Amino acid sequence: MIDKRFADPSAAVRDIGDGATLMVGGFGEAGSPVELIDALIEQGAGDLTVITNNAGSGTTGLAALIKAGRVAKMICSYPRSADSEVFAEQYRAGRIRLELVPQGTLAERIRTAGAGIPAFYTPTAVGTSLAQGKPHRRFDDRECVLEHALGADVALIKAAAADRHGNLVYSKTARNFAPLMATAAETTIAQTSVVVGLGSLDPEAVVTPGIFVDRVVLIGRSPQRLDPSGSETGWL
Amino acid sequence: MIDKRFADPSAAVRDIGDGATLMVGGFGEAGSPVELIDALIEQGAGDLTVITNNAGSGTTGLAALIKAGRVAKMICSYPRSADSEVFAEQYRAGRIRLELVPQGTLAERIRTAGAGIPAFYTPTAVGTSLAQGKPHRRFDDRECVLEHALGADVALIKAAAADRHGNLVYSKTARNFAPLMATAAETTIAQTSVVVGLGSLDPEAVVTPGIFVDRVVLIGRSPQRLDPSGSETGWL
Amino acid sequence: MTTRTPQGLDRREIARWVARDIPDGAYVNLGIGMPETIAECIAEDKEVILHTENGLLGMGPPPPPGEEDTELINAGKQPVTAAPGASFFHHADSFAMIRGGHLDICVLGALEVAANGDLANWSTGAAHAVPAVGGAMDLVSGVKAVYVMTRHCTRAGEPKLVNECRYPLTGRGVVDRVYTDLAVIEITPQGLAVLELAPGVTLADVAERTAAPLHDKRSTRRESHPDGNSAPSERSGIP
Amino acid sequence: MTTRTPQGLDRREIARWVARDIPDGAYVNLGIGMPETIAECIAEDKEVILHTENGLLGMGPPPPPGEEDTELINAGKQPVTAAPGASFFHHADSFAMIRGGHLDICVLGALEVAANGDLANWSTGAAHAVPAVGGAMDLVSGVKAVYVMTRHCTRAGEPKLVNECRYPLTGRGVVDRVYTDLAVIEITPQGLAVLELAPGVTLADVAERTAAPLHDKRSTRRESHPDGNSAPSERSGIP
Repeated sequence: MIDKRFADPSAAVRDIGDGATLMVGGFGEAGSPVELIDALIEQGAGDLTVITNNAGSGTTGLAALIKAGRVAKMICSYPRSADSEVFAEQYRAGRIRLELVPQGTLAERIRTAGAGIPAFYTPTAVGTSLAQGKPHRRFDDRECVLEHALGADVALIKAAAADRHGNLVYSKTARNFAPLMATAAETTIAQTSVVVGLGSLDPEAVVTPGIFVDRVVLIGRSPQRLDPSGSETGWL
Repeated sequence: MIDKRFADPSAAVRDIGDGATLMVGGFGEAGSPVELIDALIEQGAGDLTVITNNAGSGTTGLAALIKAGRVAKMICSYPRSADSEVFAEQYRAGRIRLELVPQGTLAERIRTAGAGIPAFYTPTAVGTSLAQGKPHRRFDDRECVLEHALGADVALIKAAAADRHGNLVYSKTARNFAPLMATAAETTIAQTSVVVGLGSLDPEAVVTPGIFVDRVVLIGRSPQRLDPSGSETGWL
Repeated sequence: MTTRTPQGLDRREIARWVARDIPDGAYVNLGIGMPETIAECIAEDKEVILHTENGLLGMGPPPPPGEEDTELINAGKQPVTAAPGASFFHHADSFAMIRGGHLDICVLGALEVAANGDLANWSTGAAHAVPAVGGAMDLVSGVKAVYVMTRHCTRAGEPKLVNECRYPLTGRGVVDRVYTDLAVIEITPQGLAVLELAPGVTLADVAERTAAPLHDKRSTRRESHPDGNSAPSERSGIP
Repeated sequence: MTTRTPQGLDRREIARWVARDIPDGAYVNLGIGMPETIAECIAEDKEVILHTENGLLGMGPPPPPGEEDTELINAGKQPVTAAPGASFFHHADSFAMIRGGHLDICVLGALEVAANGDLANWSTGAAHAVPAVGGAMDLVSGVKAVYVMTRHCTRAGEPKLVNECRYPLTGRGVVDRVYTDLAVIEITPQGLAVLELAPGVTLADVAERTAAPLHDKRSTRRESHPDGNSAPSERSGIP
């Protein structure tokens, strides 16, 4: 019997250790797994490396994790926010390191980590400071740079719906990096506000097959949200 | 106004020239664009390079194209069939060349061609004859081989439904290589038995966004299959 | 040399200029900031498909107030809608569209554009600034035609069109065309070439505010107007 | 040395042996041919998710006669069904699962297995044979545990377990365990090690039919039966 549901966010993030490398889904606030991050702040793990697109907005979620001093390094494409100075302050103070990666290269590095491809060549960033010091090679007269796969210990993502196998669907542009991160982390933890019975998700429309997901956490909904047509016996 | 619909298979394949490199979707018969291939046989183009997983079964479709002597070279993973000797006969007679590629490497080479990635490293096939003569490199103590992107002039694929923008969905395991090939060919031609009105496909469940598709051909159905709720004015 | 200050176009007029040159059926990515204005300037009789790199093809206009969805945003993190025929996808698929050369046009802002097409638009290189690149390097390396939409000069009056960029580069030799408040300028093997001038603006006005040599490639000497659909035919296709 | 011919297990009994060792909750790919039999031997109280590389996770049993769907097939191109919780995906995603190490076990057939774990199962190298590799090289390089299910000897009576493969390799040092009609054999740093014998089969029987040295790693000297759920605990997890 496969049942990946966890009782609450705290239980799902309990074993994340100091020094872990963490992927965090979301583009801005769309798809940000806020409740999982809040649980991680409470849990206390520090010295984290965080792979994500932005560096937090406002004062909750990732911004709060950074403000709490838990993040030693960020790997991201756009750590600038109109509504948050948290990352900028720590970065200027030298308390947080930054590896800046072009957004498409970041996405592909994560995807290849999940796909067992250790490195790939891309034309992106050739001739810029972000390609300096990396191996280059020409293909069909086009100069390219070698980029390496980027995996993580844990991925925290947000889905629109899940089943007990960990199959996931997403909501609109909240999908963004989540399906990639799910494949690239040793342990993938998905929060969702809807858990449906096995067989309720259309097999043609599942975006993340359950094989990539280890833990499913239902957020802020009561057990009656479970699809009655499914085979579920109720929420854990 | 974007309308990628073509009146019939003949019109859609008319400009495929001798010597073209062709991708053909399908795994066995599932997803095989038989009507497009039939139209291509009638059209007459020869000296083709065909990228596909198998090498035809039975006596129709790809097997018929090979039997007609139109294929100079196959790039595929499994050109053996219980129910067809067509490829084997031509191969043994030296009338057709074969580049054998492991199935996952074939899929990734096609995907990377569509994604603008000229080459990637993979552990697949290292230590075997299929990796001989290719550049090798170690990553984290794992020996890998460099594989190159594989694009084509034309892709012939089969979808379950389409709209006039070329958005596609597929049926079950008939999906296989089609979404990859759609991204990797200069001209992608999709046959389907259902064309729906724009907006009828669920944006969350579209598998191939229309940007990857150039021509949509409705096969064997009458115009009334067009979704009346859509904005279509009728079949071309 | 004249010392008068030409009026030039406002932001919306530049956007209309760009919109006029986007052909029917094009797949287009509009960068954050000024280029976002272009969307609402595209003529009703054209079907242009907008891509936003955070995972949507077929971006529609902003929703009416009160109907914003925090999970339906564009790359600038502003609420948008999904047009009929839209599709959602993840970031690797989105950048496969970009890097793989499937988009026809992207329009980006700029700090500087050099006469050889080099673009600097992601960092001033200032010591304490937080660097942020987003998808700009992917867009310039992958999209078929890269257009820049920018004021011709900085607020301090410094030319943005230069012989060589001083700021960190986004890409080398990547820009095809620049739309400013003063002119439409093409990057050619010979350098910057003026295709068109804003109403009331002279070639001398532009040359004076450009820190690189300018060629004159105007197909007619008449000044054209951004409202017209009178783009010379050799410029109506995608380069 | 004895000259008697041990009976050994039939195809279905070997399949039951493999099925017994697949843990509840495992993600498994079953190769074309003999390994396909394993699916129907998995105990009812286990939930094992079957992957077929042509784009289905959650493969169910064959459909009833007359309900076959030509667009719902497995890698052997036989009609199958989709179990509750199944998902369909394209080939690049399917092989991301394989190459990326997300599958727990694959079970493949073999022409030869060497004492160092080398596997040959795709080509006899014969001049006029049509070579066909399919997904075998991807599976052996990516799946966490690679099991082989095969007759111990060829039809001509030649050992398939050898010191060195003569046929073209599918992968080097990739096999973890071999299930034959005579024994369960593990590939160890010291070479082939017998974990278990089929009923009525002796270590000598196996050694006689194996062209490489054999170690004895049976945890109990009692012969075990493929029907039992009595696998020693150190073997019940995924290596």
